[in-house]
Amino acid sequence: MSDNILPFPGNEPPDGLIAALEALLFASGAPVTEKQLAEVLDVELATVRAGLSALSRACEDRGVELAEIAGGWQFRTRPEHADAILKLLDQRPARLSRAALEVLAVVAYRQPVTRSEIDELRGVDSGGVLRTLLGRGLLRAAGRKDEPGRPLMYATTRAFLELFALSDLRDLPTLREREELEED
Amino acid sequence: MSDNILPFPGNEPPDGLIAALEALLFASGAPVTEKQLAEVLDVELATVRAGLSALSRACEDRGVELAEIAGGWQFRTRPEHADAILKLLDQRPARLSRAALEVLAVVAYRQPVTRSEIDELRGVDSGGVLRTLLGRGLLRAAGRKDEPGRPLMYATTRAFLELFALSDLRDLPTLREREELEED
Amino acid sequence: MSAPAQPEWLVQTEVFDGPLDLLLYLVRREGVDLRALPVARVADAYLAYLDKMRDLHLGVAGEYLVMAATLVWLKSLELLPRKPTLHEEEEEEGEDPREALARRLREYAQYREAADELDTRPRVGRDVFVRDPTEVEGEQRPVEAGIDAFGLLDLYYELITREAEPEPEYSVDTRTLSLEEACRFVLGTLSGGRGELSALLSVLPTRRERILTFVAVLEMVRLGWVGLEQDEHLGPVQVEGKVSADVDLSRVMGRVEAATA
Repeated sequence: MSDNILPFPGNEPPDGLIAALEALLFASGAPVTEKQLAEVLDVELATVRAGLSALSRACEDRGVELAEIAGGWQFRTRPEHADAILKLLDQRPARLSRAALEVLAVVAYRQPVTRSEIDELRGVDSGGVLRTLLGRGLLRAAGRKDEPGRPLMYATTRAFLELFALSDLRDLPTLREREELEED
Repeated sequence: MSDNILPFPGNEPPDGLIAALEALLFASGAPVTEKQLAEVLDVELATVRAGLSALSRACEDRGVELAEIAGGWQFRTRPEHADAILKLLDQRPARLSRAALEVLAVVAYRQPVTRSEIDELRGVDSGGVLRTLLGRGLLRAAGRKDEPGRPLMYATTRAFLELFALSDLRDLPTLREREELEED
Repeated sequence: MSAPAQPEWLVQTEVFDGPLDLLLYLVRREGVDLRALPVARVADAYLAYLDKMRDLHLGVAGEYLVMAATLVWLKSLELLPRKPTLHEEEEEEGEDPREALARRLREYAQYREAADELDTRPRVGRDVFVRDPTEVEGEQRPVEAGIDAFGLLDLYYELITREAEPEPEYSVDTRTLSLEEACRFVLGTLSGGRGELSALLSVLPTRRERILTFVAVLEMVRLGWVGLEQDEHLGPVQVEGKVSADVDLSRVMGRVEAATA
């Protein structure tokens, strides 16, 4: 069966499959790939895709939505419920400083990148911020650069994609687009 | 308004409330009481009850159900999906324990190193963890130390490098590099 | 000089994150074009800003002064009459230093915008919430580290810098330390006796947990559960446990809820 043809007449996968997908994604918490779902349910990839698409549609009026994150699928609450949830969990919204966001942006677009390249771009020492982001698992050491001193290079992690609801690094708008915008 | 009378004509609470309840129960994980929900959403207890009842009905064909546990409400996956869930969770990589990571850290930075040296640094017996890591192929025996008793020494393996996305042991960050990042 | 009430612009200085950040702010305030940067005008605004900071005895970090020196030099280039041959020389020697600065600033502005854009994305823990992954045990499953090589180094660093002191008998699940647990940890460690506050806090791995535990100690002082003593100014602070760890901790939580409500 080709992945491009929906395997069900009328394009509707059976309710049982949709329910199973919901249970799996709910239990996992973390994003699950289509391949994993197909293996576990012992169905074709196309079936999983049709099921996910139906599940996603079914979530339209719900408090949670299906999001494509870090190459997999994950349930997340809708943003409009954030205040109530924070109140229930008795938490403050997780904060990132402007410096942290800048370092993340530089690494996301330039990776793998050395600390001195980050410092140079930002015009300021980024050591402390870098360390915090490594500690939070949003960045990781990613080998050494082949130049004198062999400095460490840094890259973003899967946790970075999950935090910012990115399915992929290619999900980030390109810097070039921004340059064009500025010219207007 | 009495708690026993449903506050909505036709017994149907607004969709927004049901979605909010779903988001709250999803994000909490642990059971949430009706009182907590009423407080957080700033609505009457009767409204929460009507909403929960509607949400429960809406879950009839889903993979999860609303269950009353320990005086509160919680989403749970339906029992018929248990096998698939266990299969999925069993495929997902297991996190190494802190003890295992500590032993890996000591061996990575001190190799080749004997078990008593590891025990001394960690202040606890590392025998069991060491065996597991050898079994997993993350560590290997690397000769004997030239001292009384000729104890075995341990070193990291290729699989260790792969686990930490390193191409070479020289890619490990150094204490000096760590200190440089502390500076702000 | 008497300390002035903080004027509005001063509050602004504190949020500048390096000279490029300040420069970009000034460029935008002056409403000039980043593609044809009028260096003299921007340099004047920058130097005036640093002067204000100095007048108020605010420490100006070295990187701001380096930028100031660069700007003064670039300004002098602009004021010198251009030799007709200069253009060709520049092409031989590479980029005009003024253009280099403008380019650097444009590049920085790009990443600033990228950072802003990241900030507007729905973020876990702020806008959206997920369920914690379900953990199961399994011998044959592949493993993942959950940390990177730096995390490994951090663990090693912790081990080699840990002083040869006996392990506290009370072990804490530090990942989920609540105020209540912090209280129980303190009371359990003291077990009715005395201990030094700094020693109590030093066994906790993160700053957040140390702060939380410090708050817990203050809260328990208020409740009369522990006493604090300091023999001399800046000397070590002794904590004395006055109740056992199985005290009813709901009073602690009640207070906190009331305080944050």
